[in-house]
Amino acid sequence: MPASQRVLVEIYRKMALIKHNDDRFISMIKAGRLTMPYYSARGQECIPAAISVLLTDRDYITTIYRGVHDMLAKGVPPKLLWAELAGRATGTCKGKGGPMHITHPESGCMVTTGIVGASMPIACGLGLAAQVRGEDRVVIANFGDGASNIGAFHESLNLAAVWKLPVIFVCQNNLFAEHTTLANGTAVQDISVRAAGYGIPGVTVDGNDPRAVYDAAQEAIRRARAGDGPSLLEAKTFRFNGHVFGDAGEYIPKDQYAAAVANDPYPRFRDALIAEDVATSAELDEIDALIETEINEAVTFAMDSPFPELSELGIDIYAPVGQA
Amino acid sequence: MPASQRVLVEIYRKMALIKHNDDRFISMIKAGRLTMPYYSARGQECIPAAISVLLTDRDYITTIYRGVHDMLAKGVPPKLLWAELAGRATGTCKGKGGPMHITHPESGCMVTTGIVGASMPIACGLGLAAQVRGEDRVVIANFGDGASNIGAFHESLNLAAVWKLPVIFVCQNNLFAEHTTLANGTAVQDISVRAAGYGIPGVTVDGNDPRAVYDAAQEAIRRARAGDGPSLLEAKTFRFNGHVFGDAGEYIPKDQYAAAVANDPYPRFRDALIAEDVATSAELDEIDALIETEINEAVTFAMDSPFPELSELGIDIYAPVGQA
Amino acid sequence: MSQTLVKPPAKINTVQAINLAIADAMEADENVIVFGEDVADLEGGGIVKVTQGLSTRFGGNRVRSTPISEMGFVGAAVGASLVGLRPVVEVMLMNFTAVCMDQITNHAAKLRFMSGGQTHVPLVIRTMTGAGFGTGGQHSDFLEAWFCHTPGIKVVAPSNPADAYGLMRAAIADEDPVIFIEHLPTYWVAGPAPAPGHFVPLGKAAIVQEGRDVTLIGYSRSVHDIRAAAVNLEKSGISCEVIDLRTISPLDMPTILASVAKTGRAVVVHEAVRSFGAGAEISARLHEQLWTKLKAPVQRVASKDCPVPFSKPLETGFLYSVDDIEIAVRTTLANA
Amino acid sequence: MSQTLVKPPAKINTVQAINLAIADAMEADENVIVFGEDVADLEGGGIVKVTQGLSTRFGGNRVRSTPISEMGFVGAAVGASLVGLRPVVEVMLMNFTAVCMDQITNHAAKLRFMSGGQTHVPLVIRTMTGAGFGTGGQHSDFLEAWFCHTPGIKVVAPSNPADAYGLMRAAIADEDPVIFIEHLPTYWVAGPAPAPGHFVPLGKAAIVQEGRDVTLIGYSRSVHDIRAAAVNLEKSGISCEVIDLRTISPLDMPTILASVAKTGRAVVVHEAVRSFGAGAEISARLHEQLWTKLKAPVQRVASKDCPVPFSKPLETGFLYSVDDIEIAVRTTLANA
Ligand SMILES: Cc1ncc(C[n+]2csc(CCOP(=O)(O)OP(=O)(O)O)c2C)c(N)n1
Ligand SMILES: Cc1ncc(C[n+]2csc(CCOP(=O)(O)OP(=O)(O)O)c2C)c(N)n1
Ligand SMILES: [Mg+2]
Ligand SMILES: [Mg+2]
Repeated sequence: MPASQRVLVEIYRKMALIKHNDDRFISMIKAGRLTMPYYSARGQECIPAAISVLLTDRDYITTIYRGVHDMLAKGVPPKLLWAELAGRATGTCKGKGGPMHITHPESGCMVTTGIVGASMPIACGLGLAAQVRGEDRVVIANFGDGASNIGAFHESLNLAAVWKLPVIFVCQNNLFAEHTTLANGTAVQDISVRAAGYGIPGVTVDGNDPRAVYDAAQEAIRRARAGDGPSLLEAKTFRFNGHVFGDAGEYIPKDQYAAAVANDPYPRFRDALIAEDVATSAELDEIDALIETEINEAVTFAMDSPFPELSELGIDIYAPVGQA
Repeated sequence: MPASQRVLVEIYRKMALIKHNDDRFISMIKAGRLTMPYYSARGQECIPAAISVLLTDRDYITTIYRGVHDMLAKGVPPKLLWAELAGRATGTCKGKGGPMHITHPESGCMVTTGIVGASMPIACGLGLAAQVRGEDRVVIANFGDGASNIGAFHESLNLAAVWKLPVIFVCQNNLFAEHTTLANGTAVQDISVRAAGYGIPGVTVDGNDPRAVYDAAQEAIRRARAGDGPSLLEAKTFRFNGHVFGDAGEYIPKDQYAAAVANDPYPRFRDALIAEDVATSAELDEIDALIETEINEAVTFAMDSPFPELSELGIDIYAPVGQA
Repeated sequence: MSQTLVKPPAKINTVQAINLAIADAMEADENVIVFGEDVADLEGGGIVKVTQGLSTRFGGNRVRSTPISEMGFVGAAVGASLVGLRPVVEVMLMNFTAVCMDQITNHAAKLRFMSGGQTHVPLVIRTMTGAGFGTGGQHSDFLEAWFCHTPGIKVVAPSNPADAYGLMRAAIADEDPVIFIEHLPTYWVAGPAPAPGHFVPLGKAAIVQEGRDVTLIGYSRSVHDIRAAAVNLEKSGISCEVIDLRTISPLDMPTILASVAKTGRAVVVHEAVRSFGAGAEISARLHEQLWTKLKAPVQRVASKDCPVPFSKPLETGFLYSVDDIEIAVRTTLANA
Repeated sequence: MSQTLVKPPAKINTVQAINLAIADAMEADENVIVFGEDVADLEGGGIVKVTQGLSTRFGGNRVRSTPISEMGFVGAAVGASLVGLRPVVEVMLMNFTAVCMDQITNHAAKLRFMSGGQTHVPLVIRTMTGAGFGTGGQHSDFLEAWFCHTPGIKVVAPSNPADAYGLMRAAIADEDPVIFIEHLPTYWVAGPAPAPGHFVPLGKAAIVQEGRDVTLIGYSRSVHDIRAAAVNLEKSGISCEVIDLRTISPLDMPTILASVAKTGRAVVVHEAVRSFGAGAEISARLHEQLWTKLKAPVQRVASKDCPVPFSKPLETGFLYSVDDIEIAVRTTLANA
């Protein structure tokens, strides 16, 4: 079933939230008001936006250091994210996790890892739990193209296939792993061809095209919910802000960068919605305005929040005595 | 180029050596004269026999705990192997390695590992060394079907493909990983299909047919020597003596076992050589007799050899002082 | 098989004790699931048969054999535990923890802290080890020190069947990840059966034998050896207090300190290689905390600082001996 | 870039020193090769630019960026070293050793022994770590204790540019595997440049400063802090001897013992978490070997026993402070 107009607008809203939020993070870092290693996902917003509209609160995601877009799309409240990235006691993880380790179970964000590939086995376990308990939940396991070369990828896809786990492996292929091009690190051009090695469906889509991502995700999620097991969904995209904040991107060929920017998913989708009469410019502006307000509130909330107490160093290592 | 008659007889000789040697190990273990965990490769002798005739002394192999067949085929002297498995100071590794850790650089056996999958990355490094130095050497990386599910397999094949390393990954698919069937641990029936995930050739052959193994290995070795990179060669086979000595094999379906034994590569090849007039029964008996003598000598050598001195515990941990 | 275990006999071995503990925990809590290589009955119920009968009794949904993918299935156990299952996974041999170290140390151990307490990892990783069976350099190492040095994970190593039962029950009930170290060579040594439902709290050492002159501290295999040494030393009139740590991390310092404060002397014994082993931490803490009470420096008895050799005489020489323990005790006593 | 390093200036930083050491070693021995993620110039010469210029100068055959496959490429380094190459590989951050632990501990460290000395592994694994940059729980751990507890591998951690140069040269020349720990937060601290071809032997500690009252022992970052503490304590008339271990395993016991025999007091300081850390081994050995000479128990100063937290105040609180060192010194002096 193709995405309805309502769904398309919701995808837009999520993309806009991700984009505007990213802009604001960067301006705050540049202003010296936030200090942290920041892995911007600007350019990749379409992928989680288009997938997450197919999910419920019961469904899980796992993601990576470059995961703020995944979290916002899945529903982590911006103010909790801001507070976490500002290292405040009011953050998702009381400031103890930081940008690479956001967890927010209420919205289904179960784990964010800084170790390439490591959230894929964990995603299998989330899917396993749903399967063991007979619950209707799927897991979206987000990872990068570079991660498809690490052992955990392979073990996870095989395990998920053998056990028919309800996991959708989403490779956000932004063509770079840190400074290494796809070709220099990965023996195949399309990660999706690896699916055949596990006897599962593998498909590559334009990760900047919400409809393409939506359609492919819909089929993969359908399979997973039907008990038919995992799929590998590769979404080709680009990251506009390099690997980590401060990355000057000398290693990115200029024409490749220019072409990617010309294909920026946010204006592209916005323009398409207007051109196709799905929404008017004014309607989208209104969405953007609400988002600006939400982000403003998040920034204020975070900056006004206290830092965690030093006693936190002794807490959350083990369960409190008596509870275990 | 198909195998010449001379080569076919040499393959027979290696197969016979492996088979008779295995028989003797087992009778010595049963007699209580050898104590060690023994992973018999009986049933898989055709694979290294048919591959090793395509190799020179300069070429390397890596293998696994189930690797005595690979070592004998590559030329490790039986008496050194026997002494090692008997824990004697005269063994390949002075008795310090044991059955799972045979090394014998003179014959190109560079590493034997007890950790599933771990010798594959090491094989890449051996190939890398040849490549860096511009030497004409190939590496045969032996492993099992179960090992194709571990991360090291994936990382190795991708790395070898990206760097075009002269490595032939030989999956000796004996349909079991310890007690787990192929189907219960591996998402695909033919491991060779995984080659596509690395953009390299992958082929499955009857591992009990020396000509099939020889032909496929010849092509893979040619590619490697030509600088065209790695291949994945899967040889379907069976292990007749279970996972480790003492394994009663209750988990192996009786009919599957019977069918495998009916397809025993040793008598099958022997009969074929005679039927096709490649060799007479008497000629093959003569080969067998020489092998018996060699094994007898090996057993005597091993059993007459001293155990290592306790001082060996302090040796070979680091280079002797002054040498480093 | 597990049927025969429902009513435990007066004596059982550690294989049976752990089997029984897992079975009882699975019976009591449907969140307990089991997986690992070959653990289901179709695959023989574990290569040492510790999990025999479980898949038949509790079904293939809860008890599964896995591919050879320790990173994959230990990670899956982490994931399942994040949402409330209580996986008991088998990493067949302790050396294989090296292929899934990242899931154990960077994830299982840290997720409670990094999530600010929102999630936690009630996971038991069973693993066996121990030299003596000629399995050589990659199948016999005691690596508990790696995990003891990793805050967030608990490290348990029983020395007898009843404790194995009680510690396994406690480990499964624990809200945090536990490495549960089983000693292969003593798996089949019989001992008194535990009472049904017996729990041994994590983090509590046992005074196995009271004594006056010196405190002998061990865990896993070494408890057998320090007990043997204590019996021998008794004949020379040396009275040993014997402590079985049971949990190596976190250490039960109150019990250790009380004992050594009393005896003034301590010998720590473990099968792991000596240097940078768990014994060093115990020694360091004793000196730090009992400086004025110690009559002699704490002695450590451990395996030689080399890989585990294959050849029988070398393997035996690699391991400490009961003699070594006795010598260490006499050395501490020779001190002022 | 490396061109400008050929004639070293009077002061250089550790990034430059290691770059220079590798370049000089590559120049001297064509068996030296370099690989790791992003280490070639096309990829920026390493994320911290430690390997910048090497691929341009020595070619893509000898200097290669790898896929994200630590198991794969560390294993490949083991394999290449078995036949005489001398790989210098980068495992970007020390926590990532957890994904290739098997190649390091079960293979690199053991192959000399398990092969009965037929093969060996002249391999350097460079890795960086250290808290202070807000990278959180999975990017800042000091894990040297894991490797120190693994016979067959050497563990090196320089504290200054000249030592970094000399230790790197020695590590590359060494016939056995070396874990070379670089401290990210002090990478850019300048220090005196090494003389060309300067080698610092592995296994030899340096007496950085002589003193009478107490021996302060550290490595990597902690050397900066014990020096700072020594300066402060000097003002109270406390004279500290400062030892920079440089190699953590094997320990240079003669140097350590001679110093502590003289001062009678010792404080060991490291950034790794306290429990079951390398400091425990040093403490245990000092008590064992200098029982009659010690005037006070050896003190340990280390990071808190928890994962590295993200939030700045917590990260600072996780780390020990120079104050903590001074308090430990005063504590040892307060003792009889
Ligand atoms: C095991 C491991 N190795 C290396 C790194 C360092 N590292 C962090 S991100 C990254 C690149 C990952 O690329 P990709 O998977 O394509 O994801 P992207 O960053 O492009 O989203 C690397 C190598 C790491 N975090 N973990
Ligand atoms: C990392 C690791 N996990 C588990 C084991 C235990 N183990 C030893 S052999 C084996 C089965 C391997 O099967 P396969 O790769 O098919 O080789 P085969 O034994 O059939 O020749 C297993 C699981 C191991 N040695 N290493
Ligand atoms: Mg990428
Ligand atoms: Mg097999």
